[in-house]
Amino acid sequence: MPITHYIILSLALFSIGIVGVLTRRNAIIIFMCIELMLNAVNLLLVAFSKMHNYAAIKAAADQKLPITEAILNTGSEGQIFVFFIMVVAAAEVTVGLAIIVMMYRNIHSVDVNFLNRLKH
Amino acid sequence: MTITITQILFWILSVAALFSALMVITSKNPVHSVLWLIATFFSISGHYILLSAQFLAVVNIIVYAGAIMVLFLFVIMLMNLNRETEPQKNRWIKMAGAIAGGCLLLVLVASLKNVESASTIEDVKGGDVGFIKRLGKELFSTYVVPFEISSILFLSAMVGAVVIGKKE
Amino acid sequence: MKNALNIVYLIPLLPLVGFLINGLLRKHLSKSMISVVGCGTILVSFALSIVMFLQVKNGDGGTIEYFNFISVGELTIPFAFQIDQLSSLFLLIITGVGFLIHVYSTSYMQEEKPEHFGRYFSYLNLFVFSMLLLVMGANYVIMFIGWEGVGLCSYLLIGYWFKNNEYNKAANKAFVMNRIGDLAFLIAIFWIIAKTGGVNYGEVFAFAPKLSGTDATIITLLLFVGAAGKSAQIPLYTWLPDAMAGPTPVSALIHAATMVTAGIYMIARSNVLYSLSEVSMNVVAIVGLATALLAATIALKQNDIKKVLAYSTVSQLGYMFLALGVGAYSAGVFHVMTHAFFKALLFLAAGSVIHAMSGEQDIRNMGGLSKKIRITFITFLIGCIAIAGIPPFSGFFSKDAILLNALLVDSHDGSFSIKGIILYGVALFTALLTAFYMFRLLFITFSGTFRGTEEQKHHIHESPAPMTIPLIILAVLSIIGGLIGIPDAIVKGGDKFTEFLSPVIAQRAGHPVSHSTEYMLMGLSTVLVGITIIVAWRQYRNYKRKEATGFAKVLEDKWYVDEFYEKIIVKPLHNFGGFLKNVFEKLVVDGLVNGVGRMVNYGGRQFRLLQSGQVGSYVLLMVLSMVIIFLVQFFLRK
Amino acid sequence: MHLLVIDWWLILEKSLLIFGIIGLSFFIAMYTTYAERKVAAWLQDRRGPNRAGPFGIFQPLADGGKLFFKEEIIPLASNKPLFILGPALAMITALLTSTVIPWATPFITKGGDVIAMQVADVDMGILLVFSIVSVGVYGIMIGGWASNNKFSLMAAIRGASQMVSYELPMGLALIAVLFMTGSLKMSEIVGNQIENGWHIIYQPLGFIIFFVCALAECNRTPFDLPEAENELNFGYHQEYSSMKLGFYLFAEYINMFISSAVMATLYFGGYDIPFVNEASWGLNSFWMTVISFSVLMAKISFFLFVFLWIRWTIPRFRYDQLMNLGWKKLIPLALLNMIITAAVILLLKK
Repeated sequence: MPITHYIILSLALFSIGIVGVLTRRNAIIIFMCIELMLNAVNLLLVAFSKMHNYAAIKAAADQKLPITEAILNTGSEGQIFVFFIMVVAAAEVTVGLAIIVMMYRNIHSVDVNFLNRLKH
Repeated sequence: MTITITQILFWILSVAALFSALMVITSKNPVHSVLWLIATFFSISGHYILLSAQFLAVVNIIVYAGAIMVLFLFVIMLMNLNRETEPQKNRWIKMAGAIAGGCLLLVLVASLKNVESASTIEDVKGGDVGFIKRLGKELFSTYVVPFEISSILFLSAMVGAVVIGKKE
Repeated sequence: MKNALNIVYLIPLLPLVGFLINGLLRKHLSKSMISVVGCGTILVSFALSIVMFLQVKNGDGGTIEYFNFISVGELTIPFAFQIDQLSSLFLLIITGVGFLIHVYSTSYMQEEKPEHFGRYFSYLNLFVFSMLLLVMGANYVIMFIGWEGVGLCSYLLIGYWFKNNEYNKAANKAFVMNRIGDLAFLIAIFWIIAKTGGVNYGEVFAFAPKLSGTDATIITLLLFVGAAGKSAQIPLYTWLPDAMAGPTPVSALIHAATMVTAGIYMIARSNVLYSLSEVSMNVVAIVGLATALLAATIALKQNDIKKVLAYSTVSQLGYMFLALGVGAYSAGVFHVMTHAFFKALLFLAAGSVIHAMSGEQDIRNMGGLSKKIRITFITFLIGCIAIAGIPPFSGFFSKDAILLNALLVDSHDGSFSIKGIILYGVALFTALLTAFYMFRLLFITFSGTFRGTEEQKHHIHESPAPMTIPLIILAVLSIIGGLIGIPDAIVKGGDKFTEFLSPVIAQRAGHPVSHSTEYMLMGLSTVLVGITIIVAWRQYRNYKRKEATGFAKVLEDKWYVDEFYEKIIVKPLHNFGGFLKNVFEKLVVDGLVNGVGRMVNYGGRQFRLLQSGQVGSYVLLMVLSMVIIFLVQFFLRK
Repeated sequence: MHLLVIDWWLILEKSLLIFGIIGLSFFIAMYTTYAERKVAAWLQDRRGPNRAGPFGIFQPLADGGKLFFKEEIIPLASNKPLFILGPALAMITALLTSTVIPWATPFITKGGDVIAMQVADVDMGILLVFSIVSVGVYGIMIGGWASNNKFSLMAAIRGASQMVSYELPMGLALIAVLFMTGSLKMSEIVGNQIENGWHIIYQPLGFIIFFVCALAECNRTPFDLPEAENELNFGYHQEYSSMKLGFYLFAEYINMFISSAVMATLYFGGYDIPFVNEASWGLNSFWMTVISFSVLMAKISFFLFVFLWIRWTIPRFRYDQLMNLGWKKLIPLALLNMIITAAVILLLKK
């Protein structure tokens, strides 16, 4: 698969997420759209990681070089990064949802348009 | 021209991902949105497997589908949000949002025009970068400090959530 | 004794310790403790200075680096001390005279409260510390630190009796005038750094031959302005007479013996640079001579005992600058030393007189004191003879060396140039004026009949031993101090002083005059001085108070220089300041500031509408901006 | 010119295996319901079902028939698509779990091809089971919410939070096992046990924790709070009837079956026959496969019996007790177990 396919797919998912944030008023949905955007980015990172891995191994094979651990490890940073994004996303969701629950408790709504003041 | 099963799966998963992502933002009912989002995550996990990132595929399901989205569902169910609870937004604003998002996509895709599309992603022998052994070694050697720090982040997020969620 | 250099840091450190002890614990220490600490530290420093001097005499001077004080880019300024002939000589003067004055002070300031007593001694110690830093520093920056330090101490001590507003004003005046000079000095340092890439004396002087003439002139002129500020030369001299507001020992130490000679030290130290610039030398010589003459004329008609001495100091400093200006650096430094002895002596003796007169300073209210305060009278007389230049008193030799060198300026073949003759003539005239006003002072104060109140008359008494002993020591020094610079003409192989300083100070390549010419010149000046003294004796032996008129009035009012400054500089500046404050500040500065504020306010009011609090609109704006940025990128790439 | 490049034989082989396992799952689930009644009867000193066929062995078929032909009721106020999706999801996730379990020793054909008795021996192995189990929550939640009945909703939320909570100690207990095997592959976990002895020997505490959690994951007594009759009537599937209810009930039994299989695989050596050296028997691979499969089934049956046994012996927890046990007892214990295991392994390695 050409990498551009994955890039376009990720961009499409990302844009859908943005449109969701722009058009919806429900805080939870907006939150979910943000998760969607994060996932789009994750997908892109994994695709790039795979691309670099493939390229490195192929280059080594073409030049008849021994395939070392370092070459096999090429691109693993991308996946590790995705891992950390997931970790942060999970932490973010815990706090974010707690805040939304709090907000619902106070104003009995999750409409972000009601949240246009810094104080109540 | 041969079509490999990978290509078929790619197109199926892509369509599924895009369709369910669209459904996420168009569904009136928040619960439906959550379920469509889970479907999106599953399609993305499928993509991960296609990219031989098995570990991330499974973690994606466990973390996102199994934990994060359950939380969302919990919150929505406890708040009893139905389609009536979300007042309709101004149609023009919706249009503006959709157009802006579309423009962004267009511009981003257009900017790809000059990219050399020679880079491809194929499965190669020994390309096991997404396998748990390799990632695990990398994670616990090179990235052990961020890993430990992220555990602290988790702990603080947990404490924060408990503190925020507690009734005064 | 090679290792004596290793403990050289103790010389300035001890006064600093004394300053800290006296300054911090002044409320807890008794007066005797304070005196012991104050004097003891200086005494030890003095002892160490003697060790240093002996070592330098054996040719074991050197530079000791402690740490990098400033390190910026390629410029490194070490914190280093340089012990050589010049600095060791100054060390001796500072600590020696300083010690005597400390001892004198313990008695003179006895009536102060303990905490003020402690404050006084801590200031004195701090002053000695700064002065030592000034002369010991191995580069211009360390010198500048000491330079600023002595300026600060001078300010603090002039305003020592801070409850008197006049004194505070005098302190402010001294400080501000010093600052003008300091600014020039600072610019000079920057200029040196910019041109030579270093501030260490060694580096700078080694580099000096490569300096262009203009640079050398600018640097030396700037340095001279700095020196003029510190050493009270025209046009920055008016602070020194006002500085007499401080306690008399302070006037003796700071404003006669040590601090004011810092300028001389600086120029003597920079002699390599000055030798490069004919213009600067001339400026120094002319300004010095003009100052000497002007101050001497003013001193003729002053009635305050300390003011007379102050103007005399200014005049003598002018003399020293004249020496520097004609290239006779060692003669200048020699005069610094002898001047330190006899001027300190005169000031302390004056202090003793004031002490005896219960604080009265106006000589018109004195008279006939010679019988009642014998020691003071004799020492004062010795001081006067020394300053007037009667052989073999110290002043004679140093003054004679200056006169001779002035005459010899520009002389190459034994004949004297016009310039040399003019300089010599004016200088000699000034010397006669000096003799005249000093003996006028002496006679008005000590001979004739007492003109003060009955109460004062009843109270007159000789000062206690801690005051008289320093007087006697200084008197002895004033008599014999000149002998180390005794000219070759009198004693074969004389002029040890110049020889001692020769490694540091370049010798002028002049044509030596024949000994007979020298004898003739010495004789001429001695005879003229003698006549002058007799004239003064005839005129003032029985002084009657009368109002000065005509030219005398002009002299008494100091040529109206202060008033002139007031009109020409202070008033316009004040008016300009007023203009800035009332018009510029209000309209332009405030207008700008308020305008900015108003603009921000207005802008905020408008932009606030964007800040709707609607997350959606923020995101929309963000997305649109992103689109624009991408588009711009996209099209600009092509 | 091929349109698709596919190894058709592999597809065939795997399809057969998948259908076999699904059939097996259904069969076992059916007869577990029967066993449940029989065991209950036995424990309560009565006969249990004995009318349909000899010893009542056709009873499950009769029950199934009843459920099929019952009237299908979908409540008006319910969310129809989700109401249908709920039981389907429950069923699907229950069945999916069996993919990575190795059922028997590989079967070697005469041609020398090795046919693994496992649908997929993936790198993720046990982690895949976990991911599917974690998705299993949705069946309950969607069903409960879609019913639009507050009891159902309460039960669904209870069930979901119970499952999410008990996944944690389960995973932690599992990590100790993974420390010992160094791999997530199920085949390697079994292989390690064949070589070094069953994990139950080294991990008794881990097993107990795992077992308790498995009970909770399957919503079995004493953790059957989602179905607590006296508080929540009939739990999250209160509004369900007919075959949809059947799906939920079936899914539960399939879950029991699969968790028994997982426990047997993780801690009791999988298809390994204890105390003997099978290789010395010299049997051909077909018979080895059959025997090892039977051994695994025997182990699974034992666990199923224990499940039933516990159900009729131990009373139900209160909800707060359930949460206390999960968060305050099992998680610390599992952590302790993990740390000790890690320390011992480190020591032995040195």
